[in-house]
Amino acid sequence: MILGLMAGLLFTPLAWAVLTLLCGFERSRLISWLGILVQSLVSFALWAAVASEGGFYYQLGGWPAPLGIELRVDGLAVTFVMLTAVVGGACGWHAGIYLDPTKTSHRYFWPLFWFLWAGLNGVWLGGDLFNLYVALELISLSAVGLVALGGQADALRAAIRYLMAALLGSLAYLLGVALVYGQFGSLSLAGISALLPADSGQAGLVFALVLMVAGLALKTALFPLHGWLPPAHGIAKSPVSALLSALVVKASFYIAARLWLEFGEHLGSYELAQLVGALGGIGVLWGSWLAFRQSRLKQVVAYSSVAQIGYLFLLFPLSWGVSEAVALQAQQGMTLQVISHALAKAAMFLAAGNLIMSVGSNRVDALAGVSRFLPFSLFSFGLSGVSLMGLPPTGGFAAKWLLLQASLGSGQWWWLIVLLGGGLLSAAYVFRVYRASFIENSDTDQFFHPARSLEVIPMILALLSLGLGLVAEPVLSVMVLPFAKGGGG
Amino acid sequence: MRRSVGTCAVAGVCLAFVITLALAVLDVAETPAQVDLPGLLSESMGKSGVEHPVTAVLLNFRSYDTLLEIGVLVIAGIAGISVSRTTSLEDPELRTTDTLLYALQRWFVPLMLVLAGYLLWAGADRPGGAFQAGAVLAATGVMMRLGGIPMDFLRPGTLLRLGLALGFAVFLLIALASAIGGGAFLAYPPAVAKQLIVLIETVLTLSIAMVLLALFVSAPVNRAEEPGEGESP
Amino acid sequence: MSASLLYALAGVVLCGIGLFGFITLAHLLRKLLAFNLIGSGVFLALVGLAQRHGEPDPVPQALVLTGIVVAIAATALAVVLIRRYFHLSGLTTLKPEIREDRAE
Amino acid sequence: MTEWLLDGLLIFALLATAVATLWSRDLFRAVVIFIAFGLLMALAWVRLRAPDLALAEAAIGAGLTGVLLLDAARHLKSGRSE
Repeated sequence: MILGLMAGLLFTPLAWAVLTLLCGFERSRLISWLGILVQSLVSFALWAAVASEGGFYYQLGGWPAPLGIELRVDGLAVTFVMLTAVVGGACGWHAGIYLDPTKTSHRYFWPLFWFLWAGLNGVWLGGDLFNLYVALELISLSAVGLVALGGQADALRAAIRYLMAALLGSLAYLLGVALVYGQFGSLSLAGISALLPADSGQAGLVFALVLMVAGLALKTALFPLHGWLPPAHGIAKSPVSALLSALVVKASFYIAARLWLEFGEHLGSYELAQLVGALGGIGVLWGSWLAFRQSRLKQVVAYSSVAQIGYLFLLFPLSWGVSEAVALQAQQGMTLQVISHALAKAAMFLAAGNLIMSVGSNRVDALAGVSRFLPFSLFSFGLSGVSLMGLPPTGGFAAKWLLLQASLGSGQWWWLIVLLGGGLLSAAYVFRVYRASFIENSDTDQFFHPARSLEVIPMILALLSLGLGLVAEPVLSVMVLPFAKGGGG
Repeated sequence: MRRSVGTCAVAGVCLAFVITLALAVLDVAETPAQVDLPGLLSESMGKSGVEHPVTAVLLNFRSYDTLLEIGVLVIAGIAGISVSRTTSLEDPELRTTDTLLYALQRWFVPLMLVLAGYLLWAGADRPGGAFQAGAVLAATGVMMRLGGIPMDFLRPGTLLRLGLALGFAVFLLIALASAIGGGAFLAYPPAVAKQLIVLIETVLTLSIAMVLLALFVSAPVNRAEEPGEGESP
Repeated sequence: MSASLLYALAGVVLCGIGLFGFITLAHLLRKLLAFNLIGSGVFLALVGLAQRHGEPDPVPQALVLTGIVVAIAATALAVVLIRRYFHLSGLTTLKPEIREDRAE
Repeated sequence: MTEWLLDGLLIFALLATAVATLWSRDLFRAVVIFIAFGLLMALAWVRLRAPDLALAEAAIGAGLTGVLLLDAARHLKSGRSE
C-alpha cells in the first residue's frame, strides 16, 4: 500500500507534465486541476501513513543504497511533501484562473509547473547527493522557464540572471559532491553519515561541506548572494512568484539544512556556523529595509522573501554545539518558519497580484483607494503580513518564538536583535502598503474586479498560515518521527 | 581604475579558491575510498540486463537520475519553444546557397544517421548509447538546417510536442508498470530488463535529438511583445 | 601521484579560470562559455579523483554523462533566452540591472 | 615517461585553450577555441579510460554546444535588433 503511494507520488507530477505538454491551455487546466486533486490526495495519504507507521527508505529500481538511489521518506520529508501539495495546489488553482488562456505561451505554464512539483518532491525525499543535484536542476530550469514565460525583455533579463546564479550554485554543490564521492565512494546521505569518522573532520571534507553550503546558499539567495532574487520574483506572473518564493528557494535551503544536520557535527565549526547565521541575520535586516524602500508592490514582497529566508539560516548557529533540546527547538523553529513563510508568502504574492490587476499598476502609491474596492485581497495581504511580522497566534510567531528560545537556551543572545529588528521592520513595510491603500484622494474610480475565486485562494492560504500557530504541536510531532524500518545510519 | 582593483580582488579570490580546492583534492586523495562501489557494481552486473557498466548504471541502477535528467532536457525544450513566438521555426535567412556545404551534406547526413544507429546499438555492451546517438542525430539535424533543408515538423505544433514527450513518456510508463507489478518504481523484471533498456534507449535517442534540435532552431524571429503585469498594452 | 589525479587537479584549475571569467566577463555568451568551462572542470575533478588509483570507475562516469546532458540543456536554454533578450533589447549584458539594487 | 609527457601536454593545452576562450578578443573566435577545448576534453576522457564520456564530449560538448554558440555569436554580432 505504502509502496503504491510512493510510486503514485513520483509518477503523478511527471505524467501530468507530459499530458499537459500535449494539450492546449484550457484542456491542460482541467487536467491539471484533476492532477492537483490526485497529487494532494496521494501526498496526504502518504503523510498519514508515515504519521501512523513511521518513516522508511524507498529503494528506486529495487537497488539498495550505495549502488542504487534510496529515497528517505521520513516525517520531515512528508511534511514538506504535504506543504508542496497545499501551496503548489493553491498556486496551480489560482494560475488556471489568473493566466490569460488566449496567450499561446501560457500553455507552457502547465508542464513547467508539473516538472517543478516533481523536482520539489524529489528534493524533499532525496537521500542521494547526486540525485539531489539532478532534482535541483529540474527545479531551477523549470523555475527559469516560468519566469521567462511571456518573453518580455525585463522578464528575460531576470530569467537569465536567475539562470546564471542557479547554474553557478549547482556547480559549486556538485564540486562538493565530487570531493565527498572521492572520499567515501558513495553518494548515499545515510551511508556517508554512518561512515563519517567520529573524531574531528578532515580538511578536504570540511571544504566540500563549505562548497556545497555556499552553492546552495547562492540558490537560496542568502545575503549577500541575494541579488538575483528580487528581479526574478518581482517580475514573474503572480502565481509563479508565489511558487518561487514559497517553495523553490526552500528546496535548496532544505538540502543545505539536511547536510548541516547530518555532517555539521563532524565537519562544521563554531566560526562557520556563526558566519552563516550572521549572513542570515544581516539578510533579515537588510532585506526588510530594502522591502520598505521599494516603490513597486511586488518588489516589496520579493525583498521580504530575502528577509524571511535569512531567519532560516539561524538554524546553523543554533544547532551547532548546543544541547539536544536546543538543537531540536532550532530545527522545529526552522521547519515552522519554512511552512509559515511558504503559506504567508504565497498568499501575499497572490493577493498582490489581485491588487495589481485591480488598479492596473505595480506601484505602491497607485494603490490609493483600493481598500474600498478590494478589501478582501487587502485583508489577505494584511493577514499574511501579520504572520511575517511574527505576531501571535500565527505560524510565524510560533517559528520565531522557538528560534528565540533556542537563542536564549544556547546563550547566543545576539540573535534576539535579528528576531526583534526583523519583526519591527516587516511591520513597517506591511503598514506602508496598508497606508497607501487607505489614502482616499484617488482620482480614479476605475477599478477592475478580479474573479471571486482569485480572492478566495490567498485568503485560504493566509488563514492557514494564521492557524498554523495553533496546530504547531501536531505538525511538529510528525516531523520528529523516528524511522520504523531500514538502517537510518 | 576602480574596475581594475575589483578585477584584481576577484583574481585573488579565485586563486585562493584554486589553491584551497587543490589542497582539498589532495587531502581526499590520500586515503582510499571507504566504499568499494566499483566492486559492488561488478557483482551486480549480471542482474542488470546489459554488459556495459556505464549503461547499466545509467539505465538500471541509477535510472531515476536519468529519468529526471530527461525531464531537465524536456523542460529546456519547453522553455525554449515558449519564448520563441513564431509560427514556423524555419528561418529563411539561414538558407545558404553554399554549394560546398550542400555537397558535403549529401555525404554527411546518411553517414551520420548510420553512426547514430551504430552508437545506439553499441550501447548495450560497449561504449555508446542513447545520449551519444541522440547528440549525433541532433547534429545531423543542425547540419540539415544550416543547409536550408526545410524541416516543417519543427513547427511548435503537436508533432514537435509529441516528439519532445515521447521518450520521457515511454520511460515513465515502464517505470510505473514495474511499480504496478508489485516491485519498486523503476524496477524492471530481470527477464525482460535487456529488452526494456533497449526500448528506452531507442525512444530516448529520438527525444534527445528532438529536444536539442528544437532548442537549436527556436531562435527568436519576430518582435511580438506582451505587456507585463499591471502595464497597459 | 597518478595521472588521473593530475587530471583532477587540472579540473580544479579549470574551475578557477572559469569562475574568474564567470564573475568578471560581462558579455552573456562569454559568461556561458565560462560556465561550461567550470562544468568541465568539475567533471574532470569528479572522475579524476574517483579513479585516482588507476582503475576506471563506471559510476562517476555515468554521473558525468548525466551532468553533460544537464549542462547542454542549461546551455541551450540560456542561448535561447539570451538571443531573445538581445532581440528585444539589443543588449548582450545584464548591465542595466545595476539600478535594481538601489531603492528608487 | 612518454605517457606523462602526453598527459602534461594535454593538460597544458586544455588550460591554454580555456584561457584563450574567455579572453579572446573576438567572440566568434572564442567559440571556435571553445570547440577545440571540447575536443581536447574528449582526448582527456580517453586518457581517463572513459570512452563513453569521450564520445559524449565530442558529440555534445564540442559538437552541439559549439554549433549552438557559433550560431548565437553570429546572431549577436550581426545585430539584427536594429
